[in-house]
Amino acid sequence: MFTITALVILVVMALALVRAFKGPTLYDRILAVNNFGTKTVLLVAVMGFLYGRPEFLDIAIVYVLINFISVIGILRFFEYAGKKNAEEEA
Amino acid sequence: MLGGIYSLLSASFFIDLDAVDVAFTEASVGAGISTLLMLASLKLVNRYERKTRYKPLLALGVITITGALLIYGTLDMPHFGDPNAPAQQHVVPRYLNESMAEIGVPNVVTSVLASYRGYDTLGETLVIFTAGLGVMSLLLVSSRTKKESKNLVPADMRQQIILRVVAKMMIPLILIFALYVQFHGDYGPGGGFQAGVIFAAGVILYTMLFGLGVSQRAFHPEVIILLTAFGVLMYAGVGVACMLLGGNFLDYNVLRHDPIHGQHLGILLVELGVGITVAAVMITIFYKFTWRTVKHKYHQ
Amino acid sequence: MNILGLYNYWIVIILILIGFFIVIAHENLIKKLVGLTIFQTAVFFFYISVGKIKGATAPILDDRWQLYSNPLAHCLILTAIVVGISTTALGLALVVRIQEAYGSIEEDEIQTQDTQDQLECQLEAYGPRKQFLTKRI
Amino acid sequence: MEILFDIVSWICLVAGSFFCLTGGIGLLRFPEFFSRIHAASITDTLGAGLIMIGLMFQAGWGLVLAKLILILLFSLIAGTTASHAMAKAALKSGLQPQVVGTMDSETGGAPSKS
Repeated sequence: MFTITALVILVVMALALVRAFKGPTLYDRILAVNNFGTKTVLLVAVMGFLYGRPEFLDIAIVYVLINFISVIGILRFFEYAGKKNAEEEA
Repeated sequence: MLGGIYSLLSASFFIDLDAVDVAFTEASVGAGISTLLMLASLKLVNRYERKTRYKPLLALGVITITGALLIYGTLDMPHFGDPNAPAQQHVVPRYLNESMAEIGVPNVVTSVLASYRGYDTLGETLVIFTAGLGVMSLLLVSSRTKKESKNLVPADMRQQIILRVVAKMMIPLILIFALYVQFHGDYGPGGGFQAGVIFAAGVILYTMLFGLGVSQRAFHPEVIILLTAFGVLMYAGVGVACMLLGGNFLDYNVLRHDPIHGQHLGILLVELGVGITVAAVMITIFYKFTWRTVKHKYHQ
Repeated sequence: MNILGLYNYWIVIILILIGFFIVIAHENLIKKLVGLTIFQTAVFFFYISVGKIKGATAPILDDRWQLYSNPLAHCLILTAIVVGISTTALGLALVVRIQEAYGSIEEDEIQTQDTQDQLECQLEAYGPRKQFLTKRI
Repeated sequence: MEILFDIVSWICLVAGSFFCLTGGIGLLRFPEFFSRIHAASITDTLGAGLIMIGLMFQAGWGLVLAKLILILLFSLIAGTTASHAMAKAALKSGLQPQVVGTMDSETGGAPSKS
């Protein structure tokens, strides 16, 4: 059962990656990266149960926090730097 | 330029996905801080590179040759997950089997890090300290800029009220969690390095949301700079204390009457030193980059 | 089976090559740093995959488990990651200084500016001798 | 009792995976940013919550349960806040949401620019 969940999460991560590479606007990319991060949290948690070592949950907590911080960082940077260039390709 | 950031992010994510070990905490932590640093310096240089600056043919040739040689080299390597590989043979069984009796710490990574290979870790901490010194001297700012930055840089993202309120809730939790990682490192994944980086990330979030002035009132830059040195001194001081008590340098057995208790105390202090240094260096680097931005914006 | 058991090294090599390619092919200094970071992660990967044992678990001792992965590799990489970040920060600081000094972070522009500076210095030192200039260029 | 817990946790896990999958597909297939953020964040919250609850039933009492609750709490707070901040930043930078009326021939289904 954990295996199925982990597989589904992996598929969703792949979808998010596709969106991150395709994303027409910058915010699409940020959204995809954020989504990727939350899915990583889930994956780490499920993996912990899959391998029978729930100690990995610490890593998941770190991941939630760091993901939040880095998304805020990226947003703040672009709010400052490039209002006019939001539509531009990377 | 953006492509670079995202490749960086996903590269760091991939580490997390593939192997399932303690080292991952580190990697996830790296994803946050290194992205933030990259962004902070991107703010200082041109954001967009010119097109068609690119000489792929020569590079392709070079990497093809390198790749072929490397793959040829792997043919002699042991298989993935092979328990009889040479890497698993020499000192590792001793670390795994004796750690509980000699050190009394369930997390072998911590015991190897802080006790068996304590010299290495002291060296690494010094490297981090030196890198921090290098950034400090490269990005010198006048005290005028520092003073003005308190008034000139208002709290950014003032419009994002929800974000600020939630962040106010989250930041203490982040700092407390960093302390948990710091002191729980003996029993679970964690330790000084991770805790330092998480703590620094919390402070950086505070700076980003509430402005430099507020954050400098809470975390004085001068004190932080002193703390970078203090952490290293604490590490080395534990070693010297061991020598004074009659043991070898960084031989924690002599710190208490019972060797295992001595080891516990030694590891705790050493990890604390590492954590202080790492956190202080990271915060200092971030402050330096931000001051530089202020200088660019207002003094030219 | 014999060769397929080596797939971890191949992934590492691909990552290393990507990082190497970026370092060589791009003129932009920040991109070069990103390439170096990818190279670094590949090396971390290599160490961790060497330390992995089939069927083993993370090296946190517990009664329920017998087989653990290699703690030495984890320990080395753990420190290397943090050191890597701080050295990357040092590199970024250098790039910032270069941008301030030259107004650009493209390698070729910096080099042309350098040669121009050199020529100007020599002009000041030796006077405008025509054959000297042409010989140098 | 054990079996009951197992069944409940399986149902939660499957439902959570389903919501995550729909969120992922929505992220990929929806036409413009604001509908994408809608798909991603709403299904994300539900999916993550359900998966976490499913794991909680497997965890039993103890530190693990507490950590799971912490993760659930953090991800609920952080995820929604991050989505809100993103949407707000995007709106401020001049990215307009695409209303039904503007989805006619002149923009051709592409996001209308301000």
